[in-house]
Amino acid sequence: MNTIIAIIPALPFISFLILVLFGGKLSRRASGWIGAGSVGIAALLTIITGISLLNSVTGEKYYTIILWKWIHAANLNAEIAFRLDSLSLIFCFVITFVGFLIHIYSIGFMEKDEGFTRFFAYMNLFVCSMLILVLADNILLMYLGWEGVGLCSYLLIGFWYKEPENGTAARKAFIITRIGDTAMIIGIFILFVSFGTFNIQDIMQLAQAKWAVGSSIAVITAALLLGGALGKSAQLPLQTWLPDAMAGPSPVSALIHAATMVTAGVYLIARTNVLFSLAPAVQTVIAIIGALTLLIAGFSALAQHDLKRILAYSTISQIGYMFLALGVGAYSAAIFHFMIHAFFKALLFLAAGVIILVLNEEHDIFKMGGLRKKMPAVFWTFLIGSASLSALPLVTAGFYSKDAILWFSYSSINGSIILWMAGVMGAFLTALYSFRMIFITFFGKTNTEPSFKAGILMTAPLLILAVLSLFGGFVELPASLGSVHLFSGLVNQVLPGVVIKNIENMEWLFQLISGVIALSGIYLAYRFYYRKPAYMETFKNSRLNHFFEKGFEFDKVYDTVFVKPVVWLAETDKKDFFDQLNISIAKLALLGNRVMSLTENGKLRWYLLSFAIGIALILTLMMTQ
Amino acid sequence: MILVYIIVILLAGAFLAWISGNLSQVWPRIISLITLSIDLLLIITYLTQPTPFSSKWMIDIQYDWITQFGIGIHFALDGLSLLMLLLTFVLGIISVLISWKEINVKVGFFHFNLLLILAGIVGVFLSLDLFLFYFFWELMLVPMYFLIGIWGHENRTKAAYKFFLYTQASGLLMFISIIALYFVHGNSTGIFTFDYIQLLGTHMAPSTAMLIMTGFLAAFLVKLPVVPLHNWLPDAHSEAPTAGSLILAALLLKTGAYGLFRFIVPLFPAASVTFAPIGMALGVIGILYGAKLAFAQTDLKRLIAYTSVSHMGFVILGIFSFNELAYQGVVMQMIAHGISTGALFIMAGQLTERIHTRDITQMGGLWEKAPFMGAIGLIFSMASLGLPGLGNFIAELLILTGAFKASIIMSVLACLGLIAATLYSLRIMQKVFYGKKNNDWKMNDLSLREKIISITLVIIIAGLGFYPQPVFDIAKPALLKTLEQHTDKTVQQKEPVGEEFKLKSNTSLYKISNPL
Amino acid sequence: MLTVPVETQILFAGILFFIGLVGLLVRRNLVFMLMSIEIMFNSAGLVFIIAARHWDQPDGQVMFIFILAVTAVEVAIGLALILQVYHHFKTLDVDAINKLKDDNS
Amino acid sequence: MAISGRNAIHSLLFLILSLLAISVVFYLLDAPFIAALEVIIYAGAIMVLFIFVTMMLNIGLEKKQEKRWLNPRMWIIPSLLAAILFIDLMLALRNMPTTVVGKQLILPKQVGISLFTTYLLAVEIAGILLMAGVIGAYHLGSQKKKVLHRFLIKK
Repeated sequence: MNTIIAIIPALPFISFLILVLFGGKLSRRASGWIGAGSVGIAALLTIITGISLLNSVTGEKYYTIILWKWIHAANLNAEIAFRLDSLSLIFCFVITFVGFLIHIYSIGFMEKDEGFTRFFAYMNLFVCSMLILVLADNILLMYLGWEGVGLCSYLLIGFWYKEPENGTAARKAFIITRIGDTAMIIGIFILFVSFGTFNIQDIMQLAQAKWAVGSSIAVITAALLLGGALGKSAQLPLQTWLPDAMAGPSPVSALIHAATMVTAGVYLIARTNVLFSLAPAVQTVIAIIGALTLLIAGFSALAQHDLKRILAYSTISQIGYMFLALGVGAYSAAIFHFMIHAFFKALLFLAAGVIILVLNEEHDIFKMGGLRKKMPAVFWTFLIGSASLSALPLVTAGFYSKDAILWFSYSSINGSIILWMAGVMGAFLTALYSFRMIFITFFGKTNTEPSFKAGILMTAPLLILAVLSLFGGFVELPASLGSVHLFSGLVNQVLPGVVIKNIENMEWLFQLISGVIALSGIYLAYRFYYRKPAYMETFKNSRLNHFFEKGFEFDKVYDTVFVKPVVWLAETDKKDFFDQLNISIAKLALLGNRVMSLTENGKLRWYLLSFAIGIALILTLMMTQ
Repeated sequence: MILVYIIVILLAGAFLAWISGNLSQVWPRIISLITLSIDLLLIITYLTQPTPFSSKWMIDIQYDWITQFGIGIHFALDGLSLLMLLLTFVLGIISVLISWKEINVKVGFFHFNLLLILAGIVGVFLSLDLFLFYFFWELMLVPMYFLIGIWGHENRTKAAYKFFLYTQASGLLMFISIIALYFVHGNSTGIFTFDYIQLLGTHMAPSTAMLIMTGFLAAFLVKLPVVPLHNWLPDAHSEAPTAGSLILAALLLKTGAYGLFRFIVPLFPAASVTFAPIGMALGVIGILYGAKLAFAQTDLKRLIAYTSVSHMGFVILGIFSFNELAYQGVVMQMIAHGISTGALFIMAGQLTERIHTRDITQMGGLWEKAPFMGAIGLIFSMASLGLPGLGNFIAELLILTGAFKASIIMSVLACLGLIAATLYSLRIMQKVFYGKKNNDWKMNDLSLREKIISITLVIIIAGLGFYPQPVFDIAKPALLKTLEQHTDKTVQQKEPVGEEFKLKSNTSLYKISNPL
Repeated sequence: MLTVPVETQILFAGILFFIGLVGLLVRRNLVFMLMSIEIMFNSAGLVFIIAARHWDQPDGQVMFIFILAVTAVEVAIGLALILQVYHHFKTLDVDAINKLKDDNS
Repeated sequence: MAISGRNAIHSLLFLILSLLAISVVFYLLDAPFIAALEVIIYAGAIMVLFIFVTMMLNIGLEKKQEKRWLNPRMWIIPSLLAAILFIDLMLALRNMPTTVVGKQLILPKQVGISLFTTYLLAVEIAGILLMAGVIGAYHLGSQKKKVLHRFLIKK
């Protein structure tokens, strides 16, 4: 079993190499299937490993393998080593399985694109990096995966490189996440300097042993790591790149910017939970950031009219939920929501991809409409995804995962009523914008005719994901509704369970409230966007709407506060003033030359005169002494 | 003897290439290729022998030269110089290959100069006699001057002149220092010698040491280059022919770093520690300022040149951190920077060859025309921004970690350089390969020869990123030897503030932490 | 025979010298300049003679003879040069003959 | 008058007068041999050379040009300089200790003896110098228009 976990990331990598080296010689079909197949096999292996991990009777609930010595310099040791425990297993499963579905979908989606092979190469590289990220045994290797996914994200956002905007978006994504990463690497330095190791498990043990709760070093380190997580997971204040990142192809948005990469921050925090529990202040900050992000992103999603941007803001908002859960210490709830979110958000993005594709690259939802009849399969799957997203009670997986977060945000020892209210507010917004999307896109009159019908390669993954979005939730049911704890049981092998306040168990009440809230959101969406669209027209033109649409103007603020000064700094002194300094020395010498050569005028009498003056001067000086 | 052979073969090859230049254009190329290959093979065969890496010097040979003045021919090889030699020959071969088509005038003389520079560089890496060292140090300059001045681009004369002035002036300062050291040592012990090993541990008054060190520093820091003295570099780089840029960036700059390692730190242990805060600050300034300027450039080769300034900032930062970790990082940085920046220069050269401009505002959308070149450019701009998995990351990681132990503030500031590196590296990709086509260039993708060059470099840089251990193993004894000089005289490092940082029992921790 | 003090004699030679100097500086005609130089030579010789007499040594006079030789050569060459210059420039104005000047500036 | 005159010939004649006067001074300074040499070589030979050249170049006719060149302002700085130097000289002489000197006639014989004993080498060198002067003057004077000296070749 141990070797298998090395094979899992190796498969997509091998496929990547094949596609890069022989991409030109392979047929499109072959390269597509190589790309998808490798991920498929990886998914299969993950499932096999997972089953064996679940069934393993020994006390050790993890597999680990050391491939080779990576860096052994002085006292710095890092291996290329993988470790699979239940947390990474869940991530691996989502990455490979959802990844596989998205690869299959992409074969259909990218069919006519000229960069077909390149696309699959990038996607495979991404899957590989992401697997390395979650499987890494030491934090350095994790950083490798971390940057690797960043690179792939950059490449894939800018996949259609001919449009300058795509390139700009890609660059923005890379730079913003890089800012977070730099904070993270500084945090890693502190960890290394303090503990002399990069191994995550050892760091956690040592941290527990050596650092006091709330000590400043723990807080600083946790905050720095959090910086990395914020950048990658597009949380406040580094969230601005994600909506722009929608410039990439839809499968990319589904895989990278919804299902996997953006949740790397969640993984990081869950993985290093010990550090965060040593820094309660940071944990509170995480919860607050999560709450704020989910609200801000929710409002922004409400005002977008680009289908993919709605989903992007929705992603930010949902990851906000995960952060909220992490902040209150409900790790299993966060991971659970991650998994369910991966299902339904991938589903939504893929469905949106189909819509956009068949409508000839039409992104504006107000130019769609009436698609329910035209593309029923997409409609139903999209509906399921939206329902799951807006946490329609009882029937959808999203309900269970989100409900757990909401409940813990109040009941956890770190929780509070304010966080809960923010969560509920967010849930309401979620329901509102998801069904706004549904009503505007699929109902009403048809504005644009679909150009062709999506093939089976594209619809099949949708169906599978739809099923998962509905029933994936049943692996973890709250105490009030059957009390199934398969998932949290698995996760809690590695993560601490949530510490509940000593209060009356009123979970059912909270569920009721959130259920009602979700339903009322849907109803309002129905009222405003379907029955009386005119009512919203006024809102649509308001300044507030514009403010929401621009994502609370973060971009503008950053532009003036950071981008412009940097550009200004770069533009001034372009010539490098040191150079000017040194040139000025040369110029001085030249000037000296000029002055001197003035005296050198070739006039004999002038020379004689200066000669005589010199003598007179010297003699006078001598005499007057 | 192998060391002497290496240099003699290079020199002989140089003259042969010159002479054969009269026969045809192809002969000099072949001769230089063969010469370099023989040298590379010599080194590799030496590597494959079971050699004692741990001993102080792997090879140490000494002949008398000018005995009256205590000048000898003293070559020695240790891990550090071995790595540098490998780098030199690999890049030497590549620079011959890339000029295969580019250089068409005075081919013989070109290769003569090329090999002479390489001989100078090799000599610098091997000499243990200060006089000999200086001789080789200057030997590099003149042919380089010709290389830029004859085969360069439009403003070549000025650039060559500037390059020569900077390096020559600083070299002279070093020479003064060498002579001063010679007399200081002679007066205190009665043995007048230029021999490095004997000069080690010369007792000097702190102020004297500082003065003499300044002379050495001047030469090395200009070569490196450190920020206020870096101006020759962008000019020289952008005007030189591709092979010239490659050698400048990949090898000539390394001689500066090598000098810091070999001479500054061991010869002036106390003075260098006094200088360390300034050195580190210079490094950080170099990193940030170089990055800032790189970001602003529109000339592709100038841009890359400034990235060199930025990357060399890491080297200085590492050297003045005085710990093994940082030193390993510096060695790694020297190699990785040699490869990655070299590759970027090669790419710039190939672009210039095709579209006859170096202005990135005129490029754009070239991926469509040359996807292979784009991929290579992508890999190396990623390397230059320090993407994990490529050699530069390992280097920067180790340097920053090492620097972190020495000074937190400097290290954190240097980390900002990582962000800045992202800015300029992506700018290369953005302006050159992405975006709309600004001009309808007629260009073709890389030829087979160019592909082979690029792929070799990619393999090396990725190899360094994933399996850098051999480099560490080879360099380790040499670095420890350098650090040894420190242990007696210096100072505990300024340990970072805060009790938590102090590793009281490093070893015991290590035992726990290593699950192996 | 002569009872004038040595200082006065030297002053006399000095006056002669300065007349030569002023002539040298003022005139622009090469011939005049050469003549001024002759005067200065003479005054220098005069000082030698004064010194010779002052210390009763023949060396001063020997020196004068040498000066005489040098003067003769100088005049010969100088005049030859003047001839050449006149042929070339058609003038004897020293200021016109500024070929020494660096053309670059 | 020798330096301020406008006519070259007149100036030269004044110069000869001055030389003769100096030769009288020599005589008074107990150096009759030198006085004789002065008259013979200076006033006789060298000045004749001057006059010869001046005549050859017809400089005597260029009075107007000389007048233009000799405007009064030209005199100021050189005279000032000369004055300063003269003052310096006086200052120098003032500090000199006045010594009584023996007055003895130095005969040509004494001069001749020291010339060919102590200063033999210098005499030979002077001879070589004269030789060089002769050759140089010949060389410069002879090639008039055919080949210019390379220093004078117009670029």
